Formats: sequence, C-alpha cells, structure tokens
Amino acid sequence: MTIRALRDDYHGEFKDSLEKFGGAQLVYLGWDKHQMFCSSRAFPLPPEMRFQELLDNVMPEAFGQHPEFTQIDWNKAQWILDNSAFQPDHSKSLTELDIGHKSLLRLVTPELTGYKGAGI
Amino acid sequence: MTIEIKTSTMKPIRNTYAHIERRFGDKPATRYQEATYDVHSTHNFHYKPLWDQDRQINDPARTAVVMGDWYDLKDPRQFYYGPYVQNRSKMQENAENNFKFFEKRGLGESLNSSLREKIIELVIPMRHAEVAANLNNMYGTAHGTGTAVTQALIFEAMDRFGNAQYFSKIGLALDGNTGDSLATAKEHWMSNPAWQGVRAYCEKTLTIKDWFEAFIAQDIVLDTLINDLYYRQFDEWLTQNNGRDLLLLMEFMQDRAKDSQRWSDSVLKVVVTESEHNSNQVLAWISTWRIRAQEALEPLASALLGDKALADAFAVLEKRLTKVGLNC
Amino acid sequence: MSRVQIAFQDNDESRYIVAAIEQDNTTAVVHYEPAMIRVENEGSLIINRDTVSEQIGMEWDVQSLHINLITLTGHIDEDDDYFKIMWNN
Amino acid sequence: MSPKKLNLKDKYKLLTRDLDWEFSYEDRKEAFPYEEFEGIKITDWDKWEDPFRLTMESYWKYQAEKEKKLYAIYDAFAQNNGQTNVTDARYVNAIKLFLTGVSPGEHAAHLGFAFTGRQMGGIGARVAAQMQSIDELRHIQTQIHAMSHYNKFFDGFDEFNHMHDRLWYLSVPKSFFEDARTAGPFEFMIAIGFSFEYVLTNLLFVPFMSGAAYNGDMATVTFGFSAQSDEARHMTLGLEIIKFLLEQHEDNLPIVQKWLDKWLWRGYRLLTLVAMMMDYMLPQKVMSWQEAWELYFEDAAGALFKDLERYGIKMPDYTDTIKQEKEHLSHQAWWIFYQYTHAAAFHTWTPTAEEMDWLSEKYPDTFDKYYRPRWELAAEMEAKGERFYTTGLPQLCQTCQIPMAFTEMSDPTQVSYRESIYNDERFHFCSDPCKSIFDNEPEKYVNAWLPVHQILQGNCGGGGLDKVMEYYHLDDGVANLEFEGSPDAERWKEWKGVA
Repeated sequence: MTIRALRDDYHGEFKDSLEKFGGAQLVYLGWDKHQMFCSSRAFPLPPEMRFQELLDNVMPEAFGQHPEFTQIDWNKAQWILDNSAFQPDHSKSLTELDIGHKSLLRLVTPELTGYKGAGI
Repeated sequence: MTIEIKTSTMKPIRNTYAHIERRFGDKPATRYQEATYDVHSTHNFHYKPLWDQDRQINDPARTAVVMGDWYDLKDPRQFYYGPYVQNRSKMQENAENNFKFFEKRGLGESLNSSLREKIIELVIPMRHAEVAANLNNMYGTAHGTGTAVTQALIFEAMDRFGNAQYFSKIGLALDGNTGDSLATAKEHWMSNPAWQGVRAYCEKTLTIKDWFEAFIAQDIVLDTLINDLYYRQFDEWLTQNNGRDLLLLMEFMQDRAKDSQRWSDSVLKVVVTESEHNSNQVLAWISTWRIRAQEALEPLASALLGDKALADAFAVLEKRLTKVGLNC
Repeated sequence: MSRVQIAFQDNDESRYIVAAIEQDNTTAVVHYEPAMIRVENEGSLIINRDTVSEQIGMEWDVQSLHINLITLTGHIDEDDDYFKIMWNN
Repeated sequence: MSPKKLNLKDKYKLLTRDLDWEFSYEDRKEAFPYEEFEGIKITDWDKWEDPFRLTMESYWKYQAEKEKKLYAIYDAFAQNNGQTNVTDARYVNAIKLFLTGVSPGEHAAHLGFAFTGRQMGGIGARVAAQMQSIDELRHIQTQIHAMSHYNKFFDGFDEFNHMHDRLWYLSVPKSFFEDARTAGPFEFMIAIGFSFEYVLTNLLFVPFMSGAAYNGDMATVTFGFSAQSDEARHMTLGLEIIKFLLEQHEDNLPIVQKWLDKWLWRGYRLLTLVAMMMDYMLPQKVMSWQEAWELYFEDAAGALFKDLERYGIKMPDYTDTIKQEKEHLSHQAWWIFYQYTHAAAFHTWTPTAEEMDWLSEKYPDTFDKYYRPRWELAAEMEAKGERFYTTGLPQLCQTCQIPMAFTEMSDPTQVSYRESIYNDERFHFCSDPCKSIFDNEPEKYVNAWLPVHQILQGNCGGGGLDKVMEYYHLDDGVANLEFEGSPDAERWKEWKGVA
C-alpha cells in the first residue's frame, strides 16, 4: 500500500540493511518451547560461517545457560528456517543454506520439554 | 521534651539530575533548571515525518539560525509552567476586578459615542491580530529546539490568545454583552482600509516556514510597533481624551507586553551575539519585515493617533534593535 | 444503558460535590478508593451548581470542578449551572 | 441598560470561535498546509463542538490553584523525608520506570499538540489542542519535580533523559510517540488525543496512582491525580475529535478506523510496562492487570465503542487476542526485564512466596501452569549463586520494538512469530496487528531505530557491552541488576535500621 505523505516521493531509510553490519549478517536464533530465554536473539554472523561452526560456537553462547542444553542430540534436532521446515547440511555455509540476513532459525527438540516439562 | 530526628543516615547521594549537574555543577538545582534543560529529545529518531521527510522530527534545521546550545536562550523570568500560570493568574485576577469595576459603575455608558466607535473600529479588531500572534508563537513551540525557548513560546502563544479574549471582552463591556461590537469590529478587520495592511501582514506571517523568522516578524517587528502604538501612545491619548476608564481594561495587555519584552529581548540578543551568521540572517529578516510593517501599519497608526505616531513607534523599534547590537 | 463514571481526589471539597451528586442522582453508586472517590451511574450523571452551592454554603463555580477531578467517561454537556456526562446508548 | 447575561456557551463562542477569519491576502492552504494529505475531508469546521469551554483567564486561575497545592505537597514531602515512607524500596523501581519511560512521552505529547494546535484549520479544535499542549508541558515538569527528591536518594533516576534517547526498552515509548508526531495532524489527534488519552490513559494513570497511594508515595499520587484532572479535559477533546471527523464526511470512516486499529494496538503494547508494574513491582498490590483491563478497557471502552457504532466504527478485530493475553502479559513482560536487568536502569527480583500466591489467585488459569515454574527456576539458580541474566541481545518486533517474547494464545508456550518481506528485506513482528501496521506503511517503519540492531551496527558506543553501558550512562552495579544487594537496597536497610 502506498503511504499517504505530503510528498509522493516519501521513502524511509532501510536502517538495518545488510551492508550496515560491517560484513556480518544478522541471524535470529530461537529455541522453541524453551522460554527460559524470554525471546529469540540476534547474532551478527559471517555469511560464510559453516552450520557446524554455528552449532559449535554460537549455540552454546545462545542457549548454554539452559539446564537441558547438554542433553540436546544435535543429530536429531529439528529446524525451522523462516517458518519452513529445514534440514541443514552441517558442512555448508549460511549463504549456501539460504540462511539470509535477518533470517530466523528455530531449534526444535520435541523430546526436551523444558524445565519441569512446562516449556521453559 | 526533646524530639530525636535521625538525620545522620539521610544524606542525599546526589544533588540533582546528571544532565543538570553536567551543566551547572554538583549542587542543588533550581526547579527552573530541572524543568527546562535538555528536556527536548535529541538523538536516535525513529521515523521520517510524513509532512517533512527531509528533516528529523526534532530538528534544529527548522530555522536558518544556528546555535551551539539552544539552551542558551534562557528565559530571564525563569518561567516554567507553575510560575507562569501563577503569575498570569494574579494578573487575570486584577483584570477581572477591573472589568467588574468597569461594568458595575457603568463606565461603558459614560463613554462618548465617538470614542466608543473609535474603540470598536480601531482597538477591538486587535482580537484577530492576536490570533495570528498566538499561531506564530505556537509554530515556534512545535518546531523550535530546546525547552528553554519552546516553553517560553507556548507561554507567549497562550498569553496572546488571552489577549484576544480580553480585547473581545472590552467589546462586550461596551455593547452590554450583545456581541454587536464584536461583529462590527470584525467587519472593520475584514474591510476597513485602516486594517487591511495589518491583516495582510498577519496572513503573510502565517505562511512563514522558518520558526525563528516567524518570531522575528511577530514578536520583534510587529509587536514592538503595536506595543508602542497601543500600550504607550494610545494609552496617553486616552488619558488626554476622556478615556481613562478604558485604561483599566487595557492594563493586562500593557503589563503583559512589558513582561514579554524582557524575554524576547533576551532571545534576540543571545541569538545575534552567537555569530555573524545569525546576526546577518536576523538583520535580513528584520529588513524584509520592517518594510512590510511600515506599509501595513501606516493607515492604522494614522487613524488611531495621527501621522507622526508610526515614526515614533519605529524609533522605539530602532532603539530596541540597537540595544541588542543590531544596527539596521 | 452503559455506565458513566467520574472520579475525584478524596478531599474536603470533593465530599460536598459527591454529596450533591448523590442528592441529584439517586441511583449513583459511590466507591471510596485509595485517595480517590469514584461515582458510577447508569446512562448519565449530573452535577448541579445550585445543589453543590447549597451543600458548601456559598456560590460554587461549575468550572472549579476541574480542580479536583481525576477522570470521567461519557460525553460532556457543560454550562453555567450544570455539568453533565452521558452515553448515547 | 443592564448588560445581558451571557451563558457559558455563547460567551465561549464570542471569545473563541468568532476570532477566526477568512483569508484574502494569502492562500489559507499555505498557512495550514498539512490538512489534506492524510485524506481526511473537512467540510465545515464550524460544526466543531467545543468539548470544554475554558477561557484563558479561567485556565490560568484554576491551573494556578492546582499548581499551588501540588508544590506545597512536594515541599512537605522533601522536608519530611517522604521517600522513607514508601512500603519498600522495591516500589521505587516502578516510578523509575515512570520517569524514564512515561514522562518524556508527556513532552513528546506537548510538542505534538503544539503542532496540531498550530496546524488544524478550525480555531475551536486548535485552541483545545493548544491547551492540551501546555498541560502536557505541565505534566513533564511536575513529574521531573516530583521525582527530583527520589533522585537524591535512589539510583536510576539521574540520567532519565539521556537514557530516553538511547536505552533499549525506552525505544518502546519513544517510538510510540514519534510514530504519532511524524504522522499528520489528524492521525496524531486520533493516536494520542483519542486512542491514548481517551481509551488508554486511565489504565496508565489510575493504577499507577492508586499504586502510589497504596505504597505510601505521596509525591507521585499527588502529581498523578493533579495531572489526571487535566486528562479529564483531554479525554473530552479526544472524543470530540473522533465524532467530528466521522460526522464531517463518510470517506473519513475507513481512514479513522484504520488509525484506531493501529493506535489502540500500539497503545496496548506500550501498556505492557504498566501490566508488569501492577502485578510485579508494587510491594502492596492494588488490583491485577487483568482486573484493571476489565474495569478500564472492557467496561469503559466497551460503552464508548457502542456509542461509536452509529458512525460505523467497529471495535478492532484483535480485541479477542487482548482478552486472552490479559492473563499472560505481565508475567511475560517481567520475565524479559528479570533476565535483561543487567542492561536496565531499574532493579528486578523474583516474586516472594506470598506474591506468587497472590498471582495464582488472580490468574488461576495461567500463573501456576506457565509462569510459577519460571520463578522457581530463577530462585533455584539464585540459590546456587547464579542469578539468571541472559546472554546476547533479544530479537525485537519491528513495530512495537518489544523483544519477541509474546506467545500464541492457542499455545502459550509457543512464541508468536510473524514476518513480512519488503523490498527483499525480512522484517519480524510479535503479532498480527504489529505486522499489519508495518504492512500498511512499510516506508515509515523500515526507518525505525531498533536498539539491538543499532548496537550490532556499532552505533551505540561501538565495541562490546561495556561500551554500550557507557553509551547508556549506566554504571554497572548501581542502577542495574538484581534488587537484593543493590545500593538502593543497602541504603534502605540502613534507614530502616535493618541489618
């Protein structure tokens, strides 16, 4: 829908476009049904980062505080990328996997039901 | 009996807000300081105004005048909301008593009819001109920078709306509350040649885009002249022409103008002494608007006071400008 | 009919106003809450100058209502001698 | 001849409405250039009904009286060390949130109403907006003065306006008011004058002030109720503006409806802060957020919308979602601040056992099931000396700018994720209404200053968290972190002679 502004050439600045992050891209990481973390979080990552590196280096920083973190079986972990089911090849980079700037990547672990089984 | 007050542990950990401390040092601050300084938001704006996409929502660039610190425009009266309304409340109480006295003694009826007509023709239409003053000052409130000046501008705006109402009340005091005098005065405002220059000037000021230019055109150029014509020269004229009773009804406007001039002088002075850029810009505006004011006021000043009056008013403007270092 | 409500600061001036409201609006319900008095009524509620003046024992100006008013709901009809709030449903 | 007695209405008409005139020397559109671009059609400003009829002289008179009373109480409060009379030092954190989060909004409203008070073509509406503008100036100033004394004895107040422009969660109220101010004059009036003032401020002010009264805070309750006495006038202006626009032209209806849908939601999201204040921050509770919502929104606003039905106005579709969320909102919000309190200018804490029982009683369907376990986890960690502060930075909603913490009402353990792609860029939202607000005006919202992204771009001091804290003027270990052990808590114990 076109915006109603005083002038027809009204345009906003894209304040968070890719080139503003100094070579990194933003990826949001969430862990479904683990609401110890009040929300998904934002991480600036190099686009060439391999998925395995993300698992090894970023995930502990993101979710390591959770008592169930050590119980995650990464081979069985399910993923949702930008609202669609996603099966990552761990050896590929974010770019190769179509994990784009400001993509939301959600970890799903149905066997782990959170603190006291309450989704926390 | 002794009362023991435990004060030893009750020492303040700081005297004032941090931004006030950065400006004035670590000591108790005045309420004016806390209410005024750095209140305007200055950083990290979210959206472009739909009506002004090239500027931020709070943007010092809405005037050509440039200040290193807009909070240098301190109000010498140190008005924040509380003292402002309390001061005006006292003034209005006085005005209310004056109006009551005027009505109770039937002073309106004792005016001779030519004087009454003169008031309706040449004074009451000021109620419309005051609306322009209200809007021009409100414009500065909305688009100016720094609460020091924007709050003073809204006080001025509300004052001027109050003036518009007092001029209207003079009309009602003369016409026995029928409103006939206001209707006649409006006709004068709309079509009497004496008023057309002023009306055109007022309408023109309302199209100004630069808020400080609006301040110059309204609060400095026009108001200095109007104040001298109405609150000094016409005051004297009334005294000499059996119109003393009417002075009661003009007192609020007269006192208020004096009070306001202390503030506007100070604003003008700080802005022009800030830089040559500012003083050149202000001078350019003044020269434009004084020519317009000359044309606008000539017929009105002559009708009200005679041919010499406007020159006298301009001499006052000259003096006021010279005092702040502006030599036109 | 929807309920209108009006609330005042709990102080001496308000007590006279509330007394006048109760006198002129027999179905009004008065709630005393921390530091505030809240009055509700079905449909509408009126405050009459004369009733308040009688309660206080001196001339009361309707607009001085603003001094102790906290909040209200409904459309307003205000004149020299009364202040009324109402819903049109 | 004795003068005719003028009634209030006639007098006000002569003293106000009659002051405007038809321009002949300039194009009126040059003087009021913003009246048309929003698509609103005004056919006759004379149809404006003045919502209240205060002349300037009455205004000065009554406002001066209010100010006199108010400042007398401030003086007494300071002279008597009133800060020691609050129920508990935890309470003070609620008013830190007020000064940093709400008060600057009063100033934004002051500027916004100055803009509409200059730009609307009808003098009746203009003057009403101008009076509201100067009232809002009153509110920011009386609030600064009320908190001035607390600032001398507690941390977290002293950098309030520096923080307002920078601190992450304060972008929620800041963006709300800037959204309104960057809109045209009529949208501003619907946004702040109607949706916020009329429909929502009762929820902001009345619980805050009753809370203050319950918790022994004389200064706040006094400014609050004194400010509310102005709000009563503002509310009538809000109601009049909406009636006026709807009566002027039928084409205004869809525009106004869209604004209502937008602004009631934005206002509701903003009130999340109030929800957590009521349920978690007041040591002595007044009523639950849910009860306040029912009393001040469902009941009062329900009657209002019933009245507006005749114009074709509908209650926004999402009010059902809100109805369900009222049992979740405060808990989800406090959980955000609990774990991010290391980057906040107020303290948080786990609710006590008694408080949790109160929450169970007030929220029988949700608290024990979804939220009590969170506090048990937090308490467990705290007992081990690992008070829970989360790492990293939250993903924010592009519209309301609150962390993406709200959940699906069909499954309250599942975060609600919404997204839009605009010009090949992905944007995220916490809810359907926040998404549709963006989708309606993407060119406006892409320009939002999202604190988390700004930090990651290096625009908030650059470098690591310590630089960001410097940028915020937030000294670690002073105004932030857990309440227990904070300098505030220690001073309080000292005053009260508790070891």
